[in-house]
Amino acid sequence: MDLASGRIPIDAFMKERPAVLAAWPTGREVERLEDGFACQAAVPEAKRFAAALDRADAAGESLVQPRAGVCLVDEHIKLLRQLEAQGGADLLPTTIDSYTRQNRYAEAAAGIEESKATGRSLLNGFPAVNHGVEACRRVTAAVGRPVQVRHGTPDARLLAEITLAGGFTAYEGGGISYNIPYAKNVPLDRSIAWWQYCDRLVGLYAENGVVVNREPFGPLTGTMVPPCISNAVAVIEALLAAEQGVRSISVGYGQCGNLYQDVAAVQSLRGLCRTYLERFGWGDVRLSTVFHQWMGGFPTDEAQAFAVISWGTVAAAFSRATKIISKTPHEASGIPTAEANVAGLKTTRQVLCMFREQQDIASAEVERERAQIDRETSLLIETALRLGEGSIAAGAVRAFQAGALDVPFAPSRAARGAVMPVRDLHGAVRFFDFGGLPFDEGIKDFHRRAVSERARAERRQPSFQMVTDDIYAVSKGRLVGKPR
Amino acid sequence: MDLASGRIPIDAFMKERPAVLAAWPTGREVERLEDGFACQAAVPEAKRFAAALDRADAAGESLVQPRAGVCLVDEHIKLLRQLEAQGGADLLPTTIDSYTRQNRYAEAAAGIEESKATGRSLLNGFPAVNHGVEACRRVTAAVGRPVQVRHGTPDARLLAEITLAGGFTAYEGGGISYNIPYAKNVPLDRSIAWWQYCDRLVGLYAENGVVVNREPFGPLTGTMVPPCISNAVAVIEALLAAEQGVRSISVGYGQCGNLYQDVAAVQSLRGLCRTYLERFGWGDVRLSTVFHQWMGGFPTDEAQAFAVISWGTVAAAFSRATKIISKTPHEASGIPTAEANVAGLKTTRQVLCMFREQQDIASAEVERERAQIDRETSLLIETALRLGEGSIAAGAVRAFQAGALDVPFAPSRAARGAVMPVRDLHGAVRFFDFGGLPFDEGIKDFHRRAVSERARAERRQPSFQMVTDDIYAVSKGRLVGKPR
Amino acid sequence: MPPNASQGSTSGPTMILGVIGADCHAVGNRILELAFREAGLNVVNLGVMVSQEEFIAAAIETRAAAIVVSSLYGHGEMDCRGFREKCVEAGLGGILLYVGGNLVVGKADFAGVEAKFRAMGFDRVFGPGSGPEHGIAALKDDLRARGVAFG
Amino acid sequence: MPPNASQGSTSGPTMILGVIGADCHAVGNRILELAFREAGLNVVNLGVMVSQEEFIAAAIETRAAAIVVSSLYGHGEMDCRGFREKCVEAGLGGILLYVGGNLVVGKADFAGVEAKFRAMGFDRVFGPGSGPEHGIAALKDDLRARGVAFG
Ligand code: B12
Ligand code: B12
Repeated sequence: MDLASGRIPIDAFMKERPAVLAAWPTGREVERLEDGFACQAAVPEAKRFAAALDRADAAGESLVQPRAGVCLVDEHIKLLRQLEAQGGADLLPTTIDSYTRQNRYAEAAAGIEESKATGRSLLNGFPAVNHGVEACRRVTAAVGRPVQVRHGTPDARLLAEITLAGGFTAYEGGGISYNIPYAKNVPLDRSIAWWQYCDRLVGLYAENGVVVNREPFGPLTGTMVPPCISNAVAVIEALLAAEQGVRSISVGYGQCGNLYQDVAAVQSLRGLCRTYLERFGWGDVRLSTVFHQWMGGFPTDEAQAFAVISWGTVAAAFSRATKIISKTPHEASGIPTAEANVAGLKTTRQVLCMFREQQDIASAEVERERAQIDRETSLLIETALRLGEGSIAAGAVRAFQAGALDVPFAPSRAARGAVMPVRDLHGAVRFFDFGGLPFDEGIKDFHRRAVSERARAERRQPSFQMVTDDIYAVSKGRLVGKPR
Repeated sequence: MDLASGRIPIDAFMKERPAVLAAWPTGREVERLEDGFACQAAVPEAKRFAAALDRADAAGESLVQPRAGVCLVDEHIKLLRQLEAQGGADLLPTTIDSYTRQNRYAEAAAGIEESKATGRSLLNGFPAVNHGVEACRRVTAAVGRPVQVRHGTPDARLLAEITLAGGFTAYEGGGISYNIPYAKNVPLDRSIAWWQYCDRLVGLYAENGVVVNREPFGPLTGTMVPPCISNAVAVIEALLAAEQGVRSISVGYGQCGNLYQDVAAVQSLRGLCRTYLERFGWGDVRLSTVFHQWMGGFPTDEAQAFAVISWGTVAAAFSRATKIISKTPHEASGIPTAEANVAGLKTTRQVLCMFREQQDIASAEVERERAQIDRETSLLIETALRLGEGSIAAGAVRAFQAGALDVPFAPSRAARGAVMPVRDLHGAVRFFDFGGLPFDEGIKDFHRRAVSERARAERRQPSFQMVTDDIYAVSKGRLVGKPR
Repeated sequence: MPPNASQGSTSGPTMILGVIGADCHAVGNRILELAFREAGLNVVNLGVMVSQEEFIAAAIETRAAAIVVSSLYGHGEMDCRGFREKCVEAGLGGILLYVGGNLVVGKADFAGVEAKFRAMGFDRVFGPGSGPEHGIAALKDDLRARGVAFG
Repeated sequence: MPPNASQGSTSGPTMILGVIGADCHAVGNRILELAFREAGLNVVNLGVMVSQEEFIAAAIETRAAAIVVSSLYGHGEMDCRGFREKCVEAGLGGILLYVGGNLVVGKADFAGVEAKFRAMGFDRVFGPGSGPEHGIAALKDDLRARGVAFG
C-alpha cells in the first residue's frame, strides 16, 4: 500500500488486506471483519480502554498501567491476573515479543516451542500473531480491566488485525514512533503507510460502533529526547490517526527528568495536540495523555530503582497525565517477574495517591518551559506540514529526510541522527547539536546559553563526553552527569 | 537542679554533677571532665558533626543520616560500618534503647545479658550508659563519619556525660521534645532543668574548644503535628540551648505531607529561629535544619514504603534542609536490618541527587503557607516568652500548663492534649481543635475554612473519624483519609 | 479504678487496655480505645507505659473480662514475660489476655512471634498490620464462647 | 568492509562490534564504539540488528581479532546459539568472542548465564552493570596473551 494522502479509500484497503492476512497462517482466522466487530461489541464498557480513559480524564484522575508479556498463553493470563489483583493495575498491557515485532513469525514459533519445552519464557513478550485470534480472546476475556497491545512493530498490520479481532481495546504505536526507535532499515514511507492501514482498520471498527484507543509511542528512543521532538512526532501521529478515522487518541511523553520541564511538556502536548486536531476538523476526537516513567537506563540496585520509579510518579502526578506507564525494580536487569512488576505498581500507586491531591505546580518555571516547548514544537510541526504540501504523511517523511525532524540515538537509517541532546544545569534536556532542525536563532541561543551555563559551572567544554555522562547519570544515581 | 533562668552558674552545675554520675556505676568513668574534652579534641575535623553541617550548609547540600542502634558493641560497630560503606550515610547515628531512655539501667543490663545469650538484639537500641565510656570511644573511633546520639530521654544527663566523653560529636533532644512525646509522668520543669544541664555540659565543651552539635527533636509525636507547633518548640529549645552556651544547633521538622506546606515549614523554621537567636544576642550560633522523612505510620508493604521514603526525600530536597533523616522499608514492621537501612539510604540518595539540582519551588502556595506558619509560630513563641516574664524556660513550662503550647497525641500529662489536627483538601495539616492555643480569630477562621472545605468535598461533618482516617491514610496508601 | 485511667460509659463487658513497659507510643492506643468502645465494650484505658502490676490491679478492680496489651517499641518480649503467671497468682487465671503491635525487635516472621507469645499464655497475638477490627472480631468470638455477648 | 559499518582510523587491532538479532537497542552500542575506539582499537561497528553471518563476514573482511556482541532485549540466548560453530566453519575458530548486555529474558543469576554462554563458546561474558571499561580491560589481557598490545 502506498503512502495515502488523506483517508485510505475502503476498496484500496480491502485490496491490500489479503496480502496482509497471508503473511502467516493465523491471518485466515480474521478474514471476516464482522467477527472482529462482533467480538469487540461484546466487550463490556468497564473493559473498554477508551471509556476508561475518558472517565479518568473527566474525573481528573491518573490511571496506572504496567508493561508485561510472556511467551505462553496460560502464563500470560496468569501474569495479567496478578498485575490486576495484586498490583491493582487500572489498565493492562500485552507486550509483544521482538521477533513478532520484526514479522519474524517463524523465529517466534521456535521461541514458543522452546518455551514450552523448557518451562520458561524464552521470548521477551507475547507472540500474538502466532497464538492467533482465539488465544487473544482467551487473554482479553480472562481479566477484568481493559487490555492494550504494546509493541514496537514497523509493520503491525497483521498484528492489528489479529489482536483487534481478539478483543484488545487499545493499540499502541505509529508509523514514526514504531519505526525510528525500533528498526534499522525500514523506510519511513513504508512504515507510515503500514500504520495508515492500522489506523484505517481502527477507523473501520469505529464506523462499526466500537472505539479502539490508539496511542502513538511517546518516548521514542527513551534517551534524553527533547520534548519538542517527541511532542511533534506525537501530534503528527495523532493527526495521521485521526485522518484515518480513529476516535480515541492518547499522546504520550517519556519523562526527561526536570520536574518543571516534564510538567510543562505534558501540558504543551495536550494543548498543541488539541489545537491541531481542531485545526484539521477532528476536534471531536477524544484525547488523553500518557506519562512514561523514566525510559532511559535504570540503576541495577533495586532500592535506587524504586527511587527512580517514585520520582517519575511525582512528575506524572503533577503533570496530571491521564495514564502512567510504570516501571519495575528489575528494569536494569531484565524482563520483570510478576512480583517485581507488582512492586513497581504499588510504589507508583502510593506516590500517586500521596501527590495527586496536592495543588498544581503553578510556578514561573513551568510557564517558561511550556512557552519554549510550544514554540519549538509548533515550528517542527509547521515545517513538516509545509513540506507535505497538503499531505501530513508525506510531510513527515520529507521532514525526516531533510533532517527537519530527527530523533537522538535512533537506530534507524530513516532518521538523520544528527541532533544531540544534553542536560542543562538544572537537568532540563536541551540541544547540544541541532542537526537539521529548522530552529530560529532565538531558539538556538536559548539552548546554547543553557549548555554553556552548565559547562562553565562544571569547568569543561560542552562535548560528547558530557552527553555520555548524562546518559549514564540516572543509572549511577544522579540526574546531571558530572565530570569524572 | 532547679529550672534556671539564664545560664546555669558553673558551681551550681558542679554541685549537681556527682548525683548525676552516681546514677549508674559507669558514671565514675567520666568524673574528670578534662578527659572528655581531650577525647573530643582528638576527633578529626572530618568526623566533627558541627563542621560537616556547616560545610553542607555553605555548599547548599543535604546530608543523609539513618537511625540505627543495636544492643551489643561489636554488632553496633558492624552496623554503623555497613551504613557508612554500603549505604553511603553522610552522618551516623547511635540510637539508644528504650530502657536507657527511661533511666532503667538495670533492665537494660538484663537486655544486654539476654542479647549476648541468645545472639540477637533484644533491646531496641544501644545502651550507651551501661556499656560505658570506653565502649563509646570504640564506636566513635570505628567509623569515618561524624556520629550523633539519638534517643528520647527526659533525663539524659548521665547519657550526655558518658557519650560526650565517648567522642560523640552531636546530641539530639531537648527538655520539651524529649519529654512530651516520650514520657507520661515526667513534669516539664524537671525535664527542662535536666536538659539545661545537658546544654550547659555541651556549653562547657564549647568553652573548652570543642563544639558539639545539639538538635532539638523536631517531629515530636510524628503524627500530623501542625508546623507552627513543632517549629515553636524547636525555636524555644534552640533558645534554651544557646542560653547554656551551645554553639551549633540543628532545628528539625517532621514531614507533614503536603509539599508546599513542608517546604514552607522548613523555610519558616530556619528564618524564625535565626531571628530569635539574633534577638537574644546569640546570632553567632551556627544554625542548620533537619528534615525527617514521614514520621507517622508506614505501609507494611515494602514497595509502598519505598514510595513514602522517596516522597519524603522530594520534599526534603525542595526544602533545602541541611540534613535528611531517612526511614527504611521495614518501618512498619520493626527495627530495620542493616540491609533494609542501607536500602532506605540508597533510595533517599537517589531521589535527592535527582531533585537537588532542580530549581526551587517558588510558587504562591509556598509563600502563602510560609506567611501562615510564620504568623502562627511567632504567636506561640511570643506567648510563651511573655508567660516566662524573662525566663524562657519558665515560659515554656507555663505555656504548656496553660495549654498555650500543646502537642497532639502526646502521651505526657505535661501536655494538655487538647489540640487536634486534621488534613485539608490538599493534604496540608490544619487544626480541627485549637485546644488552648492563643490564636486570633483570623488564624482560626483560616483553619475552619480549610477543614469545612474538605468536609464539604467529602460530604461529611468534620469529626474525629476524619482524624482517624488521616492517621491511617499513609499506611493505607493515601495522604488524605477518605470516608470508609 | 486507677486514678489516671479513662473509662467509657457503655454497659458491655469490661476490658483493660494499655501499652506495656517503657513504651510511649500513644497514637494506636487512642484509636484502639475508641474502636473497642464503639464496638460496645467498657474500655478502661491505662494509656502508655503500663506495668504488668497496673494491668492486673485494674482488671481486679473492674472485674474485667479481658486485658488487651499493646507493645510497639520492640521490648514486648521482655515486658510480657510472666504476665500470665502473675494473673494466675492474682486469681485472674482465666482472664482473656490479648497482645498486639510490633512485638519483638525487628521485622520477624509472624508465626514464630505468635508461637512465642502463645507459649507465654496469651490467648491471641496480633502482628503489624492488624487493626482494632481484628481484635474486636476475636474478642466477640472468645467472649461468646464464654457466654458473654456485646455490641 | 560492510557498506553500513562505521569505522575509526586507529591503527590498533581490529574488532567487530554490533547488537545481535532483532535487537534495536542503539545507545549502549554507540557508547561502546566510542569507548573501545578511545582505548586504541580499530572498531568496525555494525550497529544494531546484526546477524551472525554479518558479524562473521565483517570479521573475515577486516581480519578482526575479536567480535564483541551485545544483546540487550532478552533473546540473546536464541540469537547467539551456534555462533562459535559458524566462526569455526568460516575459518575463524580462534577469534575472540565476547558477549555482553541483558543476555537472557528476566533478572537472572549471572553465574548461570555466564556458564551458558561460555558453553556456547564465548570467551568472555558480561552481565547488566558491566560497562565498556570491563570489556576493554579483558580485551587487553586476552590480546596481550596472544601477543597483541594496544592502547
Ligand atoms: C532505552 C531502552 C529501550 C529503548 C531503546 C531505544 C533504542 N533504539 O536504543 C526502547 C524504548 C525503544 C526499547 C525497546 C525495547 N526494549 Co528496551 N530498554 C531500554 C533501557 C531502559 C535502557 C537501555 C539503554 O539505553 N541503556 C543505556 C546504555 C548506555 O546501557 P546498555 O544499553 O545497557 O549498554 C551498556 C551495557 O549493557 C554494556 N554492554 C552491552 N553490550 C556489551 C558487550 C560487552 C562485551 C561489554 C563488556 C559490555 C556491554 O555496555 C553498554 C554501554 O555502557 C533498558 C533497561 C535498562 N538498562 O535500564 C531496557 C531493556 C534493555 N529493554 C528491554 C526490552 C524487553 C525491550 C523491548 C523488547 C520491549 C519493551 N519492553 O518495550 C523493546 C525491544 C525492541 C527490540 N527489537 O529490540 C529489556 C530487556 C529484557 C531482558 N533482557 O530480559 C530491558 C532490560 C528492560 C526490562 N527490564 O524489561 N528499550
Ligand atoms: C509515630 C512513631 C513514634 C513516635 C511516637 C509518638 C507517640 N508518643 O505516640 C515517636 C517518634 C516518639 C516514636 C518513638 C520511638 N519509636 Co516509634 N514509631 C512510630 C511509628 C512510625 C508509627 C506508630 C503509630 O503511631 N502508628 C499509627 C497507629 C494507628 O498504629 P500502631 O501504633 O501500629 O497501632 C495499631 C496496631 O499496632 C494495632 N495494635 C496495637 N496494639 C494492639 C493490640 C491488639 C490486641 C490488636 C488487635 C491490635 C493492636 O492497632 C493499633 C491501631 O490501629 C512506628 C512505625 C510504624 N508503624 O510505621 C514506629 C515504631 C513503632 N517505633 C519504634 C521504635 C524503636 C521507637 C523508639 C524506641 C526509637 C526510635 N526508633 O525512634 C522510640 C520509642 C520510645 C519509647 N519509649 O517507646 C519501632 C519499634 C521497633 C520494633 N518493634 O522492632 C517502630 C516499629 C519503627 C521501626 N521500624 O523501627 N515512635
